[in-house]
Amino acid sequence: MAVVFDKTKGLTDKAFHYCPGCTHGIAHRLVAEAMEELGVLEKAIGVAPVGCAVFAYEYFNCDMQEASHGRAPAVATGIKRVLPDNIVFTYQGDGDLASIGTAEIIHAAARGENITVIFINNTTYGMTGGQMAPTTLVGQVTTTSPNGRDPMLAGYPIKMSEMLATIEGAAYIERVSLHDIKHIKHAKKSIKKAFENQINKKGFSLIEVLSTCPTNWGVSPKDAMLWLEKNMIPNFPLGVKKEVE
Amino acid sequence: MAVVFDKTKGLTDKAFHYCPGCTHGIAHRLVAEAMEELGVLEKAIGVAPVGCAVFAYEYFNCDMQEASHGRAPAVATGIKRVLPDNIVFTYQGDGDLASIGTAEIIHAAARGENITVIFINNTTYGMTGGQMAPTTLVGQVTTTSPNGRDPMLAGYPIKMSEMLATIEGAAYIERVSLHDIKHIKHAKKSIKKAFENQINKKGFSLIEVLSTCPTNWGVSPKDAMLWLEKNMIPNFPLGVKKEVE
Amino acid sequence: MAKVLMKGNEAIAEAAIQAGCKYFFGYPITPQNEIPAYMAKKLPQIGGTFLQAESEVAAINMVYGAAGTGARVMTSSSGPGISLKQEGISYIAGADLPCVIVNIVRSGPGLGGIQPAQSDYFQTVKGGGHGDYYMVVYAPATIQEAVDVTMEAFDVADQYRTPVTILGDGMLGQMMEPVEFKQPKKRTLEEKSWATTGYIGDRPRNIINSLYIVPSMLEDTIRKRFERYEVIKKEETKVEVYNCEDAQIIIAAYGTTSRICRSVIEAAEEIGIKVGLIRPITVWPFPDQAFEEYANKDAVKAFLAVEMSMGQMVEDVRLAVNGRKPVHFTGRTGGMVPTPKEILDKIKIILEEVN
Amino acid sequence: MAKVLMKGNEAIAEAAIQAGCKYFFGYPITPQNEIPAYMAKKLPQIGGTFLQAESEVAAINMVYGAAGTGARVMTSSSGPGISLKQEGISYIAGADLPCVIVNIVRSGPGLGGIQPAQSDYFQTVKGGGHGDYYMVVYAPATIQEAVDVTMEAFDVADQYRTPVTILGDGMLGQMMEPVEFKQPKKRTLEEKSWATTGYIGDRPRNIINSLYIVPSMLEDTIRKRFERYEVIKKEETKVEVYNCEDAQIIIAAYGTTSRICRSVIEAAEEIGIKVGLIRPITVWPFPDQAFEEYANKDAVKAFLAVEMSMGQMVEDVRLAVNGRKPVHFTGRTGGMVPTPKEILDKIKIILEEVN
Amino acid sequence: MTEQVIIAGFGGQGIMSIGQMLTYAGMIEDKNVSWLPSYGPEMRGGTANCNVTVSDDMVGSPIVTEASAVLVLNKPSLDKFESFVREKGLLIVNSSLIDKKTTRNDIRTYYIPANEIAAELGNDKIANMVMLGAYIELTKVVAVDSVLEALKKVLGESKAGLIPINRQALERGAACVN
Amino acid sequence: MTEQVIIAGFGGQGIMSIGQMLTYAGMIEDKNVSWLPSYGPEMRGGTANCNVTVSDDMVGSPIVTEASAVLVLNKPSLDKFESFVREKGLLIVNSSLIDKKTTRNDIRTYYIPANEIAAELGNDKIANMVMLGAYIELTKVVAVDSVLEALKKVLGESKAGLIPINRQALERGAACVN
Amino acid sequence: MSKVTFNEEKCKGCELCVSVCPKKIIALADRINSSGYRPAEVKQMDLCIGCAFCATICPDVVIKVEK
Amino acid sequence: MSKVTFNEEKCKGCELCVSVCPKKIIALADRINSSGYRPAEVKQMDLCIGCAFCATICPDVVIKVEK
Ligand SMILES: Cc1ncc(C[n+]2csc(CCOP(=O)(O)OP(=O)(O)O)c2C)c(N)n1
Ligand SMILES: Cc1ncc(C[n+]2csc(CCOP(=O)(O)OP(=O)(O)O)c2C)c(N)n1
Ligand code: SF4
Ligand code: SF4
Ligand code: SF4
Ligand code: SF4
Ligand code: SF4
Ligand code: SF4
Ligand SMILES: [Mg+2]
Ligand SMILES: [Mg+2]
Repeated sequence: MAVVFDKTKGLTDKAFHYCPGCTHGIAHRLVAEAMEELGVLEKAIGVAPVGCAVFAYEYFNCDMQEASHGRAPAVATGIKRVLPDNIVFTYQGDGDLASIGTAEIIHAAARGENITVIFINNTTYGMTGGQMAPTTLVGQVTTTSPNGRDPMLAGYPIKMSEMLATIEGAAYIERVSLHDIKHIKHAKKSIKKAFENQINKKGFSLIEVLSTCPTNWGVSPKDAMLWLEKNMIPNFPLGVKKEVE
Repeated sequence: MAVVFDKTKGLTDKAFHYCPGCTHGIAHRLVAEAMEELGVLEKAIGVAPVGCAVFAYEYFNCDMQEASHGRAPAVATGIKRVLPDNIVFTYQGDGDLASIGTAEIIHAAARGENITVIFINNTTYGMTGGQMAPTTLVGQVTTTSPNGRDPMLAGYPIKMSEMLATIEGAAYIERVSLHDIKHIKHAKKSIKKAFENQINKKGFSLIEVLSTCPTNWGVSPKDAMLWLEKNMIPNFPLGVKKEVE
Repeated sequence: MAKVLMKGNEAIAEAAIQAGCKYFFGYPITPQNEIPAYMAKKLPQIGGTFLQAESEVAAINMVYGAAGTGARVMTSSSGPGISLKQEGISYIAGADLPCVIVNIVRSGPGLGGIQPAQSDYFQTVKGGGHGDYYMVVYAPATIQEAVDVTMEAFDVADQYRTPVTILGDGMLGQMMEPVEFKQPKKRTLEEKSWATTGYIGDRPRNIINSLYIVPSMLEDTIRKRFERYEVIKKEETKVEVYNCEDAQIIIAAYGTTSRICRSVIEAAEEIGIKVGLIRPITVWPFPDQAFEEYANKDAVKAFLAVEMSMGQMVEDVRLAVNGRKPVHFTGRTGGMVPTPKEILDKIKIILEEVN
Repeated sequence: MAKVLMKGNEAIAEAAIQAGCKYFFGYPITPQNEIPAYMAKKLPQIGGTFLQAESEVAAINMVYGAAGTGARVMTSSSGPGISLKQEGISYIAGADLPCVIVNIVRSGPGLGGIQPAQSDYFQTVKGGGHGDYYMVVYAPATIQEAVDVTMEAFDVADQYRTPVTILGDGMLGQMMEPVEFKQPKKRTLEEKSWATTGYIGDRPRNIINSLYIVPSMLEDTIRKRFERYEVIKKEETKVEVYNCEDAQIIIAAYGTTSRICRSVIEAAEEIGIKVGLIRPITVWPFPDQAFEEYANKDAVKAFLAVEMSMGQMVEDVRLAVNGRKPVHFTGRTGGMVPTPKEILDKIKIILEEVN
Repeated sequence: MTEQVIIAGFGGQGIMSIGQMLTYAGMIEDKNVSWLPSYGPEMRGGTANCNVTVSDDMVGSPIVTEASAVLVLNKPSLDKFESFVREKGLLIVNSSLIDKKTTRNDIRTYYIPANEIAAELGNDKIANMVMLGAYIELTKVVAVDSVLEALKKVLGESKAGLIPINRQALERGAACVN
Repeated sequence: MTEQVIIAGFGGQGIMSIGQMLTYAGMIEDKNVSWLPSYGPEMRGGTANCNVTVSDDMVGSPIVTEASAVLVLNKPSLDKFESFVREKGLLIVNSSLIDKKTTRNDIRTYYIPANEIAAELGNDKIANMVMLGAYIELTKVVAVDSVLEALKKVLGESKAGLIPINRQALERGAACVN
Repeated sequence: MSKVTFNEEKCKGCELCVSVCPKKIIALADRINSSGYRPAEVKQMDLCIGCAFCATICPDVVIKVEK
Repeated sequence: MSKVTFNEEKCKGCELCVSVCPKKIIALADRINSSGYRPAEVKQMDLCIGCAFCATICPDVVIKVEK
């Protein structure tokens, strides 16, 4: 009997601490598989964020650095400038990347930093108990938008990928989703390409991954997938936002 | 004899500390004239940056706050949330707004903060002696790009206006120039509109003003105007980038 | 008003609102998240504004802007977030702006942990930001006290035009106790004629600023501020002295740690050791006098500072005691909490050394 | 090598390069701009990298990343910029990463001014960031010394896996003096087996991290770090004791201020007053012993701390002297520099009081 | 009288809420009280516990290191907190989920099939109240009525309909130790 | 010998460079030296000044508060620094741009028409060297040759052609005080 | 025939695998693992087509699929 | 006829007014103001058309134009 599917060597044996059904786990696996398949695990250095993925350094089976909140792109820059031939990636949430770390991600892109960024957009601050994120949808209830996000008060959700696509230094920006098998498979391909770009020294690549937070959305994992499809995708259209040949 | 041109009441009598021929002075005057003409001086609260315009609080003839480097949009937000009927504006350089203050300007825009932002792009850090700015042109020599800005090392100049135009909360974004009479007159109109928008509660307005720094560019004021026209405008195309009706 | 059972964080938020705080700018971080959540719910109901900033840096600068208009405004954070606010705090101090900052301390350095700690004492009390300045710092030990000092903090901030910090810790923020909300004693506060509210023509332009390019002018503003600090030291120092008469050993402890030390006092009593407690309620200004007074007593053999840190406040105790008696230290760090037994053991050792 | 005339800032930059620093991440701020400018010119020539970060926050985090690969890396800043770096510095300390931070102090608080000051002493020495940690802090008085300690700083950082700060001031950064570049005494440094350089399969994965969610583990790492601090105190404390034999008054001063105090010593001598100088070269670890030694001498009537601040290091002097002798303070702030005359006048007053 | 209690179990077993209920009840009876949760990033799914103090005197440390009583609702909690019971103290074990027995014989231990009883009452979620009932019966630290009043405040008037079943749970718990 | 000099004028008058030249020359002669600029955000157009110490002993404070000599190249600088000259010290005034006379008579003052001389030499920019020439002649703190050697280092070999005119300027300055 | 194995101790009972199995053969077990979750299991292995949908969506890398 | 007045003490001699005057009638004076700059002045006021280009470009608000 042939193995159709087994845990990638890109992950350690440590069990994830994520909530049941949280798609952070899927995203981890895809990144790890991509690295394993490209044979770059041994020269990869990952940068974990502050957010639910803070323990990513325990899961990815490669050298890791744990960055302060939002600064993963700066940390990755520090690493990559010393070790330009290694593979450097960051894994960041929407609070991390689109809020406190806005300047760092934009300037890493502007410098055309040859790194790979995995951006997990789950429309909320999972780790700290479900506050509003820059990507929280209009009307979405969070602990800091208890009456639903009001654009008059808190503005509209930011479309990071579209914004980053305006930057000359960005080589590849795509938004993908993890809400069903088909999209998971596509996400895998995109993530892999984002690493290939780095190997081929194409510059800054970022994959925005629409992801769920069943805990803070207050729904079952399955319903979270449906919520993502129905509410997030219309607000965050999937697809390649920029690709430099 | 009729007065064709005289100093606006929007400026105090204090002499500018700017270098000879620096267009910061022109920008100041236009902002002050716009406020005087709109009759908002008495309810205006300006926010000065850290940069050559740090002393703006001595020049604009209205209440002023001096913000820390890059944080003027956050300071303006704090003011505007308490005093929504006052007129709040920031005046910021490219180091201030496009580098250290990237997150603050983007999120002020994203919140649709009803403020007016005057963004002086002179492709360099004037105040600190001419370092590279995010808007420094490729090949441009500065004290921190002594061999000219190398995109392989330091990336490409950021087009803030184009980037901010992707943000839903932004109501009006235009890039203007001060290099000749015609453009100065147009800049005045745009700046005035940016204040009118605030009066009409249209939300976030930003005018990017292409400006000179003869001192750090190492050219005469007149040549600086020519350099701006010839080198900056092709890189930073003038015009309205976004306008919400 | 009847007592209500509240989480420390929520009680602090409610106290701020009752003290007239209408604006809050913050950014999430454990263990203080209940403060912004409470503010998000309550402030809109009273015509105030809660805004989640894009970062702590933005939050503290929003506070600067709002404080500059004369509004009562607050922010709260912990550890890494407070570090990011240091530039802004220094600016607020330098521009003489009143505001209240809540620091629900977690363990550090770095990302550290989210369990309670007192290892941000130096940062808070000696000035984590650049330049010559201090803040008034309250270190409440119970939720009731947290409520009381929070309400007072807004008055003190306004009266002296200074930032005031409420220095709690994760335990104080997360636990529940019954509290009552009582207005503090009324102070006569000057109108904020310096605030930037729009220049109506009937007063000179107002400028909020901390830049003075002429050194002598900057020095003048700093010296004036330090004169105000002297008044604060005289008028606003708060301390609880407990069981110190005839005490052989006096414990110095603040915040939740002081509550653990109280249990030690009873336990010590049982085995015939007289232990007292000096509990700074303001850690800046530090209650030097209380320490000086007991340092001069013969009965007192030694002082023992107990902290959830590697020893920070102990320096202020040493400075106050100034060599008159030995000053010892014991503490736990990293989110570990000292147990009464550990402290008592330390006391026994000290007494043995002394005798 | 022959002496060359160099600006302090440039000399520090050159010293770093000669010490093997190949990476620099910074952000412009007066009065340290010559450091990044020098690095921008020189580093590419030796195969290193200079990068102007988008902010001080980004810069210190780039330093974190680069230091985590084991590279020798430096950043520099002043006042507001150093405040913004506090979170990053705390992370670097918490992750045990070696790096060198240059702080060319300007006057504060807030935007303050750009003239020289020493008012960031507390921030630098007591830990401006959150949590329990210290840094080694050198406070050179001449450009030659700045060069020497900068070169040593990289070794010390590597040996103890700690950030090291060079605490200068605007004057030291901007002035020119002749300097010579000499390699410091050779140390045996361990290989950086902890560095994240890519996991080649022949060693366990390396992780750079400061998060320990289990308090006892966090406490362990902190205690181990503090054990290293004890070694640093023993091995790396540096101080200059000048003219202290038979001194009646001993001045404590560091950095450029100490040079002004030297002039005072001569002037005092002329009018028959014997003044000594204890000059901490490391302000952390602080040279307690030197002070203790002289505090015990009968000839010494008092200590006088002189600073360009409202009085910060004076606390460390008091802690070291521990009540054995009076400790006085005089200083200027806001960019003002104390004059020899002011200091001498203060000495006369102290002596009168004593007699 | 000073009761210092540790309540521990899985997240979702209602650990925090019976702790709060007990605290609230103490306050209603004008006692000095405090409630201290354990908090952490792994609250979800992981273990949860809280410390409650109910006392006639001022509450010193809200941390319970030597508990007058420990209530454990799952096995990891028994392992972790068994040793916290002070000599002669009380250990109450949810025997529905914990098959292990305590190894200590210097304390008083009670085994309550809390989940079975809750199931019998038709609501799986009130196993926690069964445990609380047993504890209150053994210590009389607060009256059952005070707990129910606290419950009313916590649930809000609209859910007053749940009071009877909670009262039953408390009583069934009490019955187990009589 | 310890010379403590203040040199002051408009930005652009070459204040900083003659200060550096003097310092460099001192170093060449193996003396202890230091150079301290005033720095500020208003360097451009505003006034500029620097402090130079050249000494046989170790340099203490690099700040000159009691100057052995003050060289002023414009009027605001005379107003500001006149009082810094110590008793019996030296004040050298650029009389081309300063019509005022000093009010002090406890010092030695020289008036040098530096700009006129520079113009005569055909290079407006070397008025500063004329001033320096006068100062060196009066104090002999360093040799003219050392200054010229310093100049060579500063200008670089390529601009060695400028040496003769600078020598002339130094000499003309010296001549004024002979 | 295909074989699907579950690393039960890692399963969190999220039921995502249940929801995507085209054959509807996965369900949660009655037992509880040491983290307190009811793990998923395949009820009729013989119906399994080895599509690995379950493994693809499982966030906790619980599932191994052989064919 | 038009009249152009210069607030000489504020002028920095940048010559931007000189460069835009359509009549080429502005030039720097020989005197020096107290900041050390040679101020601009109109050499032939009678040629001035009062277009205010000079004032529009002057960064230091030195110029007043009347017509
Ligand atoms: C400087 C700083 N600010 C705030 C925090 C607290 N914090 C931890 S995680 C987090 C948000 C995480 O949200 P996101 O990045 O969206 O990740 P998610 O948990 O949703 O995956 C915050 C604000 C921190 N650790 N450091
Ligand atoms: C936090 C902080 N970082 C750095 C500085 C130093 N600084 C002062 S002005 C400036 C740059 C100004 O450049 P820009 O915003 O482009 O304004 P310009 O001077 O060009 O008008 C910098 C980096 C500072 N004061 N504060
Ligand atoms: S809180 Fe949300 S994002 Fe975080 S692990 Fe749980 S489900 Fe995932
Ligand atoms: S340095 Fe440049 S931007 Fe600043 S005042 Fe001078 S010319 Fe203007
Ligand atoms: S492999 Fe396919 S058919 Fe088999 S159990 Fe998994 S999802 Fe169902
Ligand atoms: S998807 Fe994975 S974790 Fe979820 S129930 Fe299935 S096997 Fe368990
Ligand atoms: S108004 Fe016009 S014509 Fe007259 S001086 Fe000015 S630019 Fe020249
Ligand atoms: S433009 Fe203004 S400052 Fe410049 S020369 Fe003309 S008048 Fe003077
Ligand atoms: Mg998120
Ligand atoms: Mg600029």
